[in-house]
Amino acid sequence: MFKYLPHTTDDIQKMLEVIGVNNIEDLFSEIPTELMGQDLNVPSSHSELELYQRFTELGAKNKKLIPFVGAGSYDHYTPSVIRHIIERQEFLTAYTPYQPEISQGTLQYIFEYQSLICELTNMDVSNASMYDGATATAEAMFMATSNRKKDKILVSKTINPNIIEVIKTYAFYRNITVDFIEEKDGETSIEDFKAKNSKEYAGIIVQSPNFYGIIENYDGYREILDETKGLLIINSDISTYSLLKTPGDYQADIAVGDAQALGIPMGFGGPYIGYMATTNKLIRKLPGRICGVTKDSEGKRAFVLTLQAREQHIRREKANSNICSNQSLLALFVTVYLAIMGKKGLIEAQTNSFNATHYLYEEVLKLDGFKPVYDKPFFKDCLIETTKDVEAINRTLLEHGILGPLSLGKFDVLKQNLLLFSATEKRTKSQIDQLVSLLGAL
Amino acid sequence: MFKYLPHTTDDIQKMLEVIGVNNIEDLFSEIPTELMGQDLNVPSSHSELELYQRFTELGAKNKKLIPFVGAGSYDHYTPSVIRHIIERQEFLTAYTPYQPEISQGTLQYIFEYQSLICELTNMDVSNASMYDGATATAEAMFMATSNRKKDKILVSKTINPNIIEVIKTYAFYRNITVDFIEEKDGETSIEDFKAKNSKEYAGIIVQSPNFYGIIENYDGYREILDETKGLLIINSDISTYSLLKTPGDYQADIAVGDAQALGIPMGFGGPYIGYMATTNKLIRKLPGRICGVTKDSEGKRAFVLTLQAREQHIRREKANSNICSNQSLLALFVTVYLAIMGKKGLIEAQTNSFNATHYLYEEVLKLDGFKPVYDKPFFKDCLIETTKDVEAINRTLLEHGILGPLSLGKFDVLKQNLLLFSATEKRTKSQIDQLVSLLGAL
Amino acid sequence: MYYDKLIFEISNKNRVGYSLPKSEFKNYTLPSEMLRNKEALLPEVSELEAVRHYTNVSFKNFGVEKGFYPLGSCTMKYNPKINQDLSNMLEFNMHPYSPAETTQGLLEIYYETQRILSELSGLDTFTLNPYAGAHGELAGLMIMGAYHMKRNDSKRTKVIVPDSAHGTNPASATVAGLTAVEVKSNYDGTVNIAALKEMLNDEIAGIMLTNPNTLGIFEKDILEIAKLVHDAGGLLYYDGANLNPLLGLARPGDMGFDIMHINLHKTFSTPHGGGGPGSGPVGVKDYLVEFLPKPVIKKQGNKYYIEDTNESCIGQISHFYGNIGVVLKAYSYLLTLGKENFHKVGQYSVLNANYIKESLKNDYLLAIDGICKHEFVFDGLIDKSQNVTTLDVAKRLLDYDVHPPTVYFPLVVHEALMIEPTETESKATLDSFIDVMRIVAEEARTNPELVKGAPYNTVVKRLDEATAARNPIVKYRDLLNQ
Amino acid sequence: MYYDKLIFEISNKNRVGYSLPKSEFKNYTLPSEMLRNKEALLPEVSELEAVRHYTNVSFKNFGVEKGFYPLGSCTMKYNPKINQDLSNMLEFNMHPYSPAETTQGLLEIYYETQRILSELSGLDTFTLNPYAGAHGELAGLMIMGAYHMKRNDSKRTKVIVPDSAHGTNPASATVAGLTAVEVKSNYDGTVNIAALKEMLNDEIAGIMLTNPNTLGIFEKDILEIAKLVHDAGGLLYYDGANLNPLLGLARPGDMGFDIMHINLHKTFSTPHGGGGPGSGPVGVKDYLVEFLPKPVIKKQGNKYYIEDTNESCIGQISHFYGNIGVVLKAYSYLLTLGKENFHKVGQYSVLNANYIKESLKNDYLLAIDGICKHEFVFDGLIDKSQNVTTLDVAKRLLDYDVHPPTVYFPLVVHEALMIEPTETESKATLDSFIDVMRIVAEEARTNPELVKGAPYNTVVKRLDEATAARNPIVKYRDLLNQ
Ligand SMILES: Cc1ncc(COP(=O)(O)O)c(C=O)c1O
Ligand SMILES: Cc1ncc(COP(=O)(O)O)c(C=O)c1O
Repeated sequence: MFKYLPHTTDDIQKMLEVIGVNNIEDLFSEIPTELMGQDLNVPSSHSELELYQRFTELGAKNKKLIPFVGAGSYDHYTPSVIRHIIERQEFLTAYTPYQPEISQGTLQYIFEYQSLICELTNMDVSNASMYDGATATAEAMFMATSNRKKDKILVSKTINPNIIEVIKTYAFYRNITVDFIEEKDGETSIEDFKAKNSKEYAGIIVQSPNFYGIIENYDGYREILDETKGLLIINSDISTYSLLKTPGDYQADIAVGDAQALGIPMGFGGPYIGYMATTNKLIRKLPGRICGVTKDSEGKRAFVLTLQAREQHIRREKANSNICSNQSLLALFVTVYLAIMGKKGLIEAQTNSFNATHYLYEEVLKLDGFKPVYDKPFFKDCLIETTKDVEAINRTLLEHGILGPLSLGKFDVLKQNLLLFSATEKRTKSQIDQLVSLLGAL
Repeated sequence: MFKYLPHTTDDIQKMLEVIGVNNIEDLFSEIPTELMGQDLNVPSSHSELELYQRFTELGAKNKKLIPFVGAGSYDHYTPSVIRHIIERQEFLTAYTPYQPEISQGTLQYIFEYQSLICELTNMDVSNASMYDGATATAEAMFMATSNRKKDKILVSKTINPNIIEVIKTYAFYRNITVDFIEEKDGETSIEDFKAKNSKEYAGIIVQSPNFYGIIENYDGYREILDETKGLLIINSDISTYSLLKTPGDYQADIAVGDAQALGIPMGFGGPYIGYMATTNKLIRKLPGRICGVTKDSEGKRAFVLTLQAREQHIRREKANSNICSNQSLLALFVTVYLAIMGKKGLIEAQTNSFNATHYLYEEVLKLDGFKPVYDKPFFKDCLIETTKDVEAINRTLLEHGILGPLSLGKFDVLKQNLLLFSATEKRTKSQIDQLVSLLGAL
Repeated sequence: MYYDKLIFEISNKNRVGYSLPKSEFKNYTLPSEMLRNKEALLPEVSELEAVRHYTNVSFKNFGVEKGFYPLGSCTMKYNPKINQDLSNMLEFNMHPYSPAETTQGLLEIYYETQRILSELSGLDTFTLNPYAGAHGELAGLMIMGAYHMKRNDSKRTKVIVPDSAHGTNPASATVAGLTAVEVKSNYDGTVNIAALKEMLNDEIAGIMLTNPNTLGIFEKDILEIAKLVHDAGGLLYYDGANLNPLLGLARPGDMGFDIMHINLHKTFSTPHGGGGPGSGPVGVKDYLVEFLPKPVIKKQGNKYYIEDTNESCIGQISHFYGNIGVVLKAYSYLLTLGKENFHKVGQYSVLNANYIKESLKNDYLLAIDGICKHEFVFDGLIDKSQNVTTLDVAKRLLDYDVHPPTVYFPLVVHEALMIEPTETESKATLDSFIDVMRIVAEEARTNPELVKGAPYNTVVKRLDEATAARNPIVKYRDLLNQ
Repeated sequence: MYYDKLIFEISNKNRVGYSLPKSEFKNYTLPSEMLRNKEALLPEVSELEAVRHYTNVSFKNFGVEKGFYPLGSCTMKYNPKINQDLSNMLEFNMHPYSPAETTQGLLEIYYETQRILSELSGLDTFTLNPYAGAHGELAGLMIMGAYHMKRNDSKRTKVIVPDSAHGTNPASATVAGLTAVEVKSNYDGTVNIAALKEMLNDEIAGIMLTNPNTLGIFEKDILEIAKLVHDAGGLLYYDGANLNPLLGLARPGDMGFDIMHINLHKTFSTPHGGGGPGSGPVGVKDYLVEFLPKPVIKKQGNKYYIEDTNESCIGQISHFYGNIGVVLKAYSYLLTLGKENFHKVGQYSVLNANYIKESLKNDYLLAIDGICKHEFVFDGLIDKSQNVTTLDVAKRLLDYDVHPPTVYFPLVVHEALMIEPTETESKATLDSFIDVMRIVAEEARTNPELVKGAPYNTVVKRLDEATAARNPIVKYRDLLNQ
């Protein structure tokens, strides 16, 4: 007997009788025998004690590090209550809210989530979540090309290279041409944009704070795009809208990105959550699920999935997106995060991260062998050039339990000596001072 | 503003107005001013991050050890689901079930708990829990002296010395005389019992498996006590009743002890849970809460606290026990433990512990410098005498991350070289082999 | 649908919900006469069945995270999640016999918790060994007894306990071998000084007070009372089960109390768990420290150690060192509150009680007029013409998803409704409670039968408690044998 | 009482629920034109208010641990707690850019999970990067496309998808730049071989099949189909969202499939979370390994490393390495099941489905007769005289605390009621479901209006979905502006 399988031999016997077969094998008689009975090279069943043992060993093979890198995954503080709430079985083990009468819990938090995303981005409507910021951006591209009926898109080179990679993959197979806007002094070049923009393009995708952490300015973009009827798609780490100008302020058409920085653990890259918000005009082009308010037959306020005619389970091959399961529990995570942190706490966490990163920047630049790359306002990533041996830097830091900066050499061999640092509100002054003194001693 | 205190200045102002005072201080005007306003030397408020930091540092000041000692605290396996269930706010944050209509959850698990305790002990009725096995035993003494209207009790010397200490403390202040029955070959001496027993005594308290792990035999005790109308009180680690003869089998009057060994973490000694069960005859003498079955006004089966007239909140100074809060959540713990482990799992865990301890015993005795103390059947504690330096033994083991045996020198200087070992189902053969080889190398 | 099954009723022969590693040892045997002869009727369920069962059982409970829980004398404040998380850290799961050098973290927490409690209460040293409030009372009264015995003053066996005291007070006195004697109270439950003076003599071991008392009234003559009792050779015991009202504001030690206990599961927010585990630390003044129960956790230099050889102590009252798991949570809470917030706990808990009291005193009969502390008592409805009792009111509140106040305690108030909102509740919550209480009062006037028939929205309706007591069915086998 | 508040509606200016350490840094500034100009309307609540709010919101949901959840195609099996605990271990919370030498544990889990999936499925290598089933389909179809492109066979742009397929199948084809074409099915949803033969030509990139199909029927001619498609130059894609029925018994790889995805959030028991996060690993045969999306986790000797420079791969489809947190849970589940139990999952899930099917086929219209696999479809009630629809039946089940089956899918069955009990449910649970289904069928006969008016016992009654779609209110501000 096995703890997850309740049937006793007696149960099985009685059930087989009702079915009218002699043994379980009879239930598989149509399967060609040559397909059955492979011997599998798989581990044998682990009891809980053995499982704890195994995971403890595996855990010990990782090394805890204090990160001084962000680049799409930020070590922000996670309020303790979140796990307790999202692990309530009521939320954790429910399926997509297809039966609204017994899914008001899920539907309500989705509604709250959508409201919060709209507040932060200053947009009209948000969906119930996307996989991650990168795939959400690719989906935004599809939204734009489909809405504008164009098969070309402009993408700024200052976007996080991983996001660009995903955009390229999605574009390639769907026969969409991606053309790039050059960067200038660490920002998207508006001149290049003006030069390249044309009616052939469905719009432009930009990111701010961009990959280098630099806060870009999109004044004038709306006007440029209006001339060609192109859409403005702004990607951002949503947490930065606690302080920074929003897509709504820039009259963007689509706001998109990752919400990991709202307290979601780094978790080796996932699960995170992509968000996506747009204008009322484009609501019927928005992929994924949308929750709306309605009333029940007694007039009570209630929530339902709405505008489902957009989705794959109804439109099938005519759907513009294939997304089905998304990151619902992370939408709850983010919602509880914003409830707990609230208006003040979100700003405080991001301000502290901003200040910590700037302190780090100032202190590192005081050292020999480190100099600034761009002279632009940045948020919580910052780029520093070094004349020192990058491998040696990161090796030394690792020895001290520190995950050092990301060398842009990962994406461009010519940029080996450009280092992308980050510090969140979890980094103390003494940790930063230690980092600086280690760098100084090299 | 502080996260646990919701009042804004505005709230406070409005509330003060309703109350009709000017400021909060006015609510304390009757308190002599010389009592107010002490400057306290207490830590300042910790944010969650600082709190994690502090507890992480404190945790690092403990050293994880593999225990080879029991002696009242056993390192048994805890099924993973228990914590998830007992931490549901519905259970965790509720008070004593004084309003049964909204406390059927608590009441039902108490009823299940009582049923399980009765099954394991073979007794008629159990209460809803006591603090720990030691205090439960002292309370059993009170039950006996009160029921028998005697102020003397017999206590076997083979009982765990900590339990004896608690019995003595409780007895002393309530003017009860404790007389001891000698041990013989590691067991309660029935001869000494026969010799000392008389009508002056309310009964006898014994323990099996006793402090040395030895399984005692109480055949004949009932008859001896019947002559003097004394009560038979048997203390035991309840987990051992999975296999061993029960208090009911011995026609005991009170079964009492600790249920920690039902998967409750060692937790540096608590919270554990004392259990207490008795016969129908003595039900009205049982301290603590008792849950019973009843019906609601519509005829539905339901649960209530019953026979409350025994308790302190009604009887006040005439109550025989002052217990109020007990270990309710641990009663749920034990109930879920027994549900998960079930008939088979409980026996398997205890059998494995029994076998592991016997293997350890056999292997250690093969070493030079170690010899048996008593030749009696034991359960999951075992006593071994050594000619080696006990301090050196434990120091060496500690260096290898092992918590070695308990030297009985802790309780009796003459017994310095008697070592009490234990192994549970969590101890692997390779761990025991390592222990043995370390002992052998000394 | 009403979930009515017992775990035994979903059990099925041979089903399992556990997993264990395969045994690596040979089977040793026991003499068969040592084995149990009747198989225990234990559940046999799969893991899902167990989880689903207890989840459904949980739905039948009301917890603090569902709604307002103004249960007087019980201090049902919010129990922060982080305390739970920290107390579950594996680093704290040590065997109690681990040597002190391997448990410095745990010992430091024990030591620091008692030290902070000392600061907050004005007593000099605490033991955290007692498992609950009543257990603390017992230990505290043993200390009182030991003190007099040591002074060869052992005819002091009487303890003065007011009639408004919690039931554990007189019961603890009895269990500690003392005799509880009642002192007359003033109308507001405070001690009648004249009556007290008359009682004080050389048989008095001491007095047990709750201050503010269970009616929520602060004993304003406390300094005089302390002097009187001390002058008569007695000691003062403070029932600090609930320390909320004076936290960070005034200290029992400064009032003249010699011994006290605190319920960590009230003031310091460790969850009640449906009736425990609690923790009832006992604090004493310097001259009583020697009597604290062993083992005692001490500090020397930077090292912590356990002492269990103290001769003059009252002895041992617990197997090990108390409910350490509860202490961990309380320590976490103490650090979170911190110097900046302790006094606000006192202030806001009192503010909240007074706000409710003033808002409802036109519908419910105030037992005692004037400012209360963290809780107060109504003597039922003002309008008693419809014979709607406190029990009826309580049951009707259930229909509005409010946990009722404590009822029929303290005993000195006939139709007592004892309300303690705690400081963690917002004005909005209090307002909605006030609304509900007013609605119920109105219902009692206009539709008394409705209130008397309540509750209606609960999973079970009013219960027949009398039959349960007459014919106790206290285990599953009793049901089988019916 | 119905809890109807939004977090915004309990918010109160200046209240806080968070705590942060005091900042140790000076304030740096930003040019004001970079700052947002409109304050976001975010909640301001205390920690208790937040916790109580979401606890009350949770009460409005139905989870697997409350009751039976036979939602067809969704595999709502028990989600073991231990998987949750292990995945929460802090040791796994690493930054994704931590060097491989510091993340060997995580990389080993990734690698081992894909290896076990390979064994179970008969495909050679898996990527765990896809975030969900549909994402896996997309990646898998990109691989199909890349394969043909590499062979300069790029006119192959059509994918054959049966009409009974899950909606994501044709949608994924479109998103992958392919064209979905439908193949005629036999009455039982299996592929009509003759029709297939006719469709196969040099424009066919491949075929997507679910086997057993969504009607629960195993494609018994699968070996022939595979040969036909392969001979025609196409590839076979297996929608293994649900691998339950054949787990440990028969393998898609052995049937001739070249590419597949698996939903860890179905077969491997990671919780659905109200609609994600999932994980949709994609497996391929050896000759397609080069196309797997980067980054790829590889093993050399005893060391694991990350490769992200592979030229021929389809590119990157995720920012990092997929939903690792979900993979951790699945790995735990895989180890728990182990060699001894995989095939029992297959057997019992099929046993359970057939047991329900046989027990209810006199009341509900069986879409296809005969043995099914892990799920099957009824075409509504047999007795349609009262016009009680599948939707009515589903809503009435809510009153009996059963989660309804999937309704109106697959589309090929008009009144589809798709039932998937899973292997973790006991006979007792199935029996009580069967009872309830029979009662509802009886009600439909004798009191059809009762069923049509259901549900009655839920927190809200039937909803007006049409108005919601006509006039979408999709955020709190819309409510404020109403
Ligand atoms: C005033 C007072 N004293 C003592 C106690 C007893 O505390 P415990 O239940 O922890 O034993 C309580 C709580 O019930 C109380 O409210
Ligand atoms: C057969 C089938 N294929 C594909 C999917 C899509 O999986 P996901 O929701 O994870 O994208 C599902 C689940 O909804 C399914 O049941």
